[in-house]
Amino acid sequence: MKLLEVRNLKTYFDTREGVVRAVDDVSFSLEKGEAIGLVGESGCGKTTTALSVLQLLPKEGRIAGGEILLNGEDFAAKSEEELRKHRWRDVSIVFQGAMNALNPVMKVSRQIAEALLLHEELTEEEARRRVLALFDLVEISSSLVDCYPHEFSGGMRQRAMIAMALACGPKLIVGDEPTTALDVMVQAQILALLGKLRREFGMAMILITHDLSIVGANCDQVAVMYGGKVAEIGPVGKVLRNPCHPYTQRLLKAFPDIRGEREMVQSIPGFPPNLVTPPPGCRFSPRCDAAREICFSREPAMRCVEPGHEAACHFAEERS
Amino acid sequence: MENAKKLALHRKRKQFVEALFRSKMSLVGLAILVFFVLLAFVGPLLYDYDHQEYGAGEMLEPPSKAFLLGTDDLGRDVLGELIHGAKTSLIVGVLATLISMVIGTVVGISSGYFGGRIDAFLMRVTDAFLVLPWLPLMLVLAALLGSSLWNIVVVIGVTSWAGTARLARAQTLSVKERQFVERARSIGAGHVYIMRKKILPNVFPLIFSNTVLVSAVAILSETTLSFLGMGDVLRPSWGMMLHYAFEAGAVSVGAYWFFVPPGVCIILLVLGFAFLGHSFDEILNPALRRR
Amino acid sequence: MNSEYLLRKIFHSAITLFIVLIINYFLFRIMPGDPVSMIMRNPNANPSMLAQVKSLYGFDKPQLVQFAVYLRELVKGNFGMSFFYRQPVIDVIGSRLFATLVLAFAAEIVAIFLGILLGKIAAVRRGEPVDAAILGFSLVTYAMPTFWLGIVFIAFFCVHLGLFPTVGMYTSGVTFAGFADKAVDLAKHLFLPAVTLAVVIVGGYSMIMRSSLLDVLSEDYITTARAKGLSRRDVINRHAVPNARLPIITIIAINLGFMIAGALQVETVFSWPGIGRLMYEALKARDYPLLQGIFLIVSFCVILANFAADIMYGYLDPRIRY
Amino acid sequence: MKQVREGMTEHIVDVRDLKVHFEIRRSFLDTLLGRNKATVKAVDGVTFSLRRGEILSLVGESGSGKTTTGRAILNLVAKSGGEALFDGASVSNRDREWNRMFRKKAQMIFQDPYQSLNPKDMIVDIVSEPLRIDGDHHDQEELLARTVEALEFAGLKPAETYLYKYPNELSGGQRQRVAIAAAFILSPDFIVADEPVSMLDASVRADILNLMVKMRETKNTSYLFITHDLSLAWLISDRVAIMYLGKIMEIGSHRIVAGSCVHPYSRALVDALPTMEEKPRERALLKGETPSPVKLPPGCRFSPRCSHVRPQCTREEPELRCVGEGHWAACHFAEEFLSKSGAGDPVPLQGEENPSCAQ
Repeated sequence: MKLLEVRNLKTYFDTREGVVRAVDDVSFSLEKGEAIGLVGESGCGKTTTALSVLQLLPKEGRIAGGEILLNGEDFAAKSEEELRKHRWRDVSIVFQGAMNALNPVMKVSRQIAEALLLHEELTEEEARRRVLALFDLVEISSSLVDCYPHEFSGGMRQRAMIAMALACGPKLIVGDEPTTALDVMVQAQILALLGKLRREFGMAMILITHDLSIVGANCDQVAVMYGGKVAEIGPVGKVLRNPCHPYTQRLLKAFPDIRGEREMVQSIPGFPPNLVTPPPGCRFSPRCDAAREICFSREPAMRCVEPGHEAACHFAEERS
Repeated sequence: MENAKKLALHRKRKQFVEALFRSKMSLVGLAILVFFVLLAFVGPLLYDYDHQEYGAGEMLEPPSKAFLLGTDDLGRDVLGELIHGAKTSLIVGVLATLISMVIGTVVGISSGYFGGRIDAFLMRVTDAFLVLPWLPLMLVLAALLGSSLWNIVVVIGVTSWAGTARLARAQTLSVKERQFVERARSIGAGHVYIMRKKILPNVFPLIFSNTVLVSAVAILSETTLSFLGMGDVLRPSWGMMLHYAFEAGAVSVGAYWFFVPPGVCIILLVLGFAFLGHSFDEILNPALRRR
Repeated sequence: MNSEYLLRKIFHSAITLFIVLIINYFLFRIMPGDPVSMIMRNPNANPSMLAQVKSLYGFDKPQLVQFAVYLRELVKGNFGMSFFYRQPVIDVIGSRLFATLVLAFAAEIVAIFLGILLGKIAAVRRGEPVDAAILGFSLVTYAMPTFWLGIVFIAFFCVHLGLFPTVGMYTSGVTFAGFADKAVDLAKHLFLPAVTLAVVIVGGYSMIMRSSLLDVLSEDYITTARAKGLSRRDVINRHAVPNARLPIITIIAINLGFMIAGALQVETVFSWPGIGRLMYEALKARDYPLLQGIFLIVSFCVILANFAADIMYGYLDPRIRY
Repeated sequence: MKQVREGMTEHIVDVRDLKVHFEIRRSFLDTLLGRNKATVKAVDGVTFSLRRGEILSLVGESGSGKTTTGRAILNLVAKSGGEALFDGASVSNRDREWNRMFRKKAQMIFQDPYQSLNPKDMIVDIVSEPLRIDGDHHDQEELLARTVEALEFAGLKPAETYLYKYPNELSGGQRQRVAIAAAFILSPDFIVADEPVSMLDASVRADILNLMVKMRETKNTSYLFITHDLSLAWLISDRVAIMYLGKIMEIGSHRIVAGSCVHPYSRALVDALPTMEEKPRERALLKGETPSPVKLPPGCRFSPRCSHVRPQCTREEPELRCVGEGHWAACHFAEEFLSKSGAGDPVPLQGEENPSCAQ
């Protein structure tokens, strides 16, 4: 049994302008201990997908269809009360800006202990010891144990966030741009730490990022998202080396490759689609320089180009 | 160029008005204000009433066909008094607010923009105006200057700017840090230019929506001053009516028609301003109030 | 919070107090009416007597010297003599202070408790009818003149229903058998004035609590708390409220000036023998030393309250360092 | 490509031992007791120069002083020491005429297109503002014509559809184009571009970078390109300077960030770059974070975190010195690392003439 299976997930937002189809028919799955990267431009539905898995959508958002199976149980069908028991024990999250993700008026250790006390039968003393052990694990000095979030540096806060995410030994951890606001060096440290802990504890991970190069070294699978849909999905090596969807191909060209030739990067002309009234056919068709007639009228289905590697393009095979 | 620009400005204004008309709250606020403006400026022309005419009816006569809202302690028509009193509240509400807004904005923006010693000094003065007992201060100033309507306007204006100044300062501090201010500096703009063209337009929407709330305070202040006997005796006002009602013992004889209508009018007028202020805030400062 | 923060706030409060003193001193210097003739209250006083009084009170000295003398006397606790009561100002104020404190405290506590509760309910149930009702109530009470509410309450509860006594703090002419009787009588008299005062300020608190809580509820750390599996109640009580109540503290302190204004009106309407009524009387009698004294005491109280709020803020918000 | 006309200095910008120190807010107690104030040495002795038409990247982590350096060159912060020369004259020159010229010839492009354009101004006002503010009288028609020209240069075509819009009606990429148009309108000789693409999606970054390059080609504009992104610095610049705690650690051709660097700090930065390679190389990441620039360590400021630290490093502060053609490093043992990095072979760099040590 797979650890996580997301099937035909649809998440819509009800806004004044109309229904925003932020996530529209997204499917992917994750084995135990595996890491998947969700990449794409801003507004393509990466974060909404993750928040749907955790059932943490804002008030305007709702899951309009599909299943989210974690350990075979459908999360999308559970009540808030039932969900609470699974939260953090089964799946936890590390947000982008840890400054805002930690409560400013509560000591960091207290915030971690809170999660522990909620899900496990522990005394205060035991919880404190566990927090210290977690601090040690993420390489935060135990002298900071009684500090507030603002007394931590950016990198430390993100480490504390990771310690908190690990507290109850979840099977799945979601990283929503966990290193975006950090310096290169700290970013590398945090990613290395996450990788190490993941291997140690056998956790699966959903890593959300807009930076393709982060995915390469940190994930097993990658799902490239565009306009609320998965454009291409597969093992990292295959997708990055042999991209079959025009969007993936263009996106790769937008990043400089410091190990290769010095070649100017290229933009993708046009704009991401409006998700209230998405274009007919393939959502990328208005920006695609290889679009043909069928692309503007028929929505492409996922096509398998090699084992485990699929792309939502009518001409995926031609491009591989 | 100028024409196209005017057109664009017009488009922006139209958007604002449309947004204003979309919100129920602002519609209610507008309706209330329009009603009172008509009442204050057109009402007296249509409704025959003489403020000096005592004994038109019996003393404290309950509502009847002749006197829809009864009579006061001097036998005057309460409805007539009510209509004639509307003007005072409106004038004070608008003018005192204007004074308060100008002082508060100037103090707040200079304080926030220049910082340092200027800021420290201006803020301590602002603090002093915040802690000085505000109603008594107004009472004393009114006693000092004499309680004509214009004096009351000035008194309310100069005592109520401290909150606006604080708000303007806070907003200036945040606007000042934005890169477009540095951009203006980098192309050689001076302090006055930056304050006028960059800071003020960005501080103003917040001040403006707050000011509509300040006008509520101004109206209540005028009413209270009049009630406490510091009003302009020559001008009928709702506060003055309540003053006479209280002094004449209308309360102890249960002459509701004398003291309930002015109070209800005050509440409605203040609500009108508050609703409008709230809607302005929602439209002008969407980023500040996320929902 | 640290000593740095504390020192800074003490320094700020001291400067504010000094500015208040200056305003207070010169405001009453320019008031109409010659203080000398006010003191003499004797139309037949001859010029030499006038000169004598002038030099006795120091009116012939330059303003700055007079101001220095004024400050020196203040430090000694000498607030001057009341023209009207012919007693030291400080004694007159002292005899009335208790009544106002009882009234203000009772009202403030009810208003804070109720305001926070209503604001919380409205924020949690945003968009529902309860929210609309609370918002409506808050707005209407906010728009109400305090004295008017007092009048309506008197007319309805005292005159119409006869439930409460209308005037004063105690029933006059009654000798109380014991402390308990006296307290019951006080409570009866206190009820309406305190409720009036509380009602007019509760709206402001509840609206601020509501918007502050709504702001906090959209923060990331609230999502974190939800993700951790905390129940909705715990998310709100443990994570949202501690952050949302911070602005309330400042507002309460600033609001004290408005409390005074409210107390003045309530005391006038209910004939409550407190500072507010005293101030009103002093104003009518043009008793400037008394007015000046009241101003100073009240300002001092507000500065003190603001200082206390700053300290509390520093204690509740660990981010505060300066 | 590089033309030095008569009477022009070879370098458009010359920065010599530039220092910018900030006093940090003194505590109230310290003020009372008259204690010494603490200073942040944001920029602490930076020397480099920029040739006409050259793009120099200033790379560093937050707190390295790269942005402050850029702002000091534009005289937007007061310098505490050293000198920044523009066209041979000090930028803190008080001469009015010179200042007007300077504000025209040297421009800045900011990081955040959501914050660098006043939301209350229309695009036409934003773009033409530099012209209106310089005091010369331009008639309306000329203003408009030049605004249109600038917008079209920046790829906002047809310009008429953008003129009377407000910034919030444009996308992030479009806003940054507007910022470039506003800089372009004065045909500046020098632009400080402070992280001009870091807030933009990868899919539009290239447009902005291409525009900058295009402006250099048409106007021979020089750039100081401030960035934290090594791969962007490598991509766009002729030379790269790597800063750490207010000092330049290494400066040389763009190749130094692609691997030919010699300074241990540069090496660590390059190693920390995420790559698309599936199996990451074994790499030694630096421990901890950049310390605060209030208390600098003695000797080399990188020594506490350096994995190659030796006794000399904690005693003596290394000066920036020439280690190869146009390649300078501030490390006592630079030559040693040079031989290890295999970057010793001086390949002539494309498009760069005369890469001499005289930097």
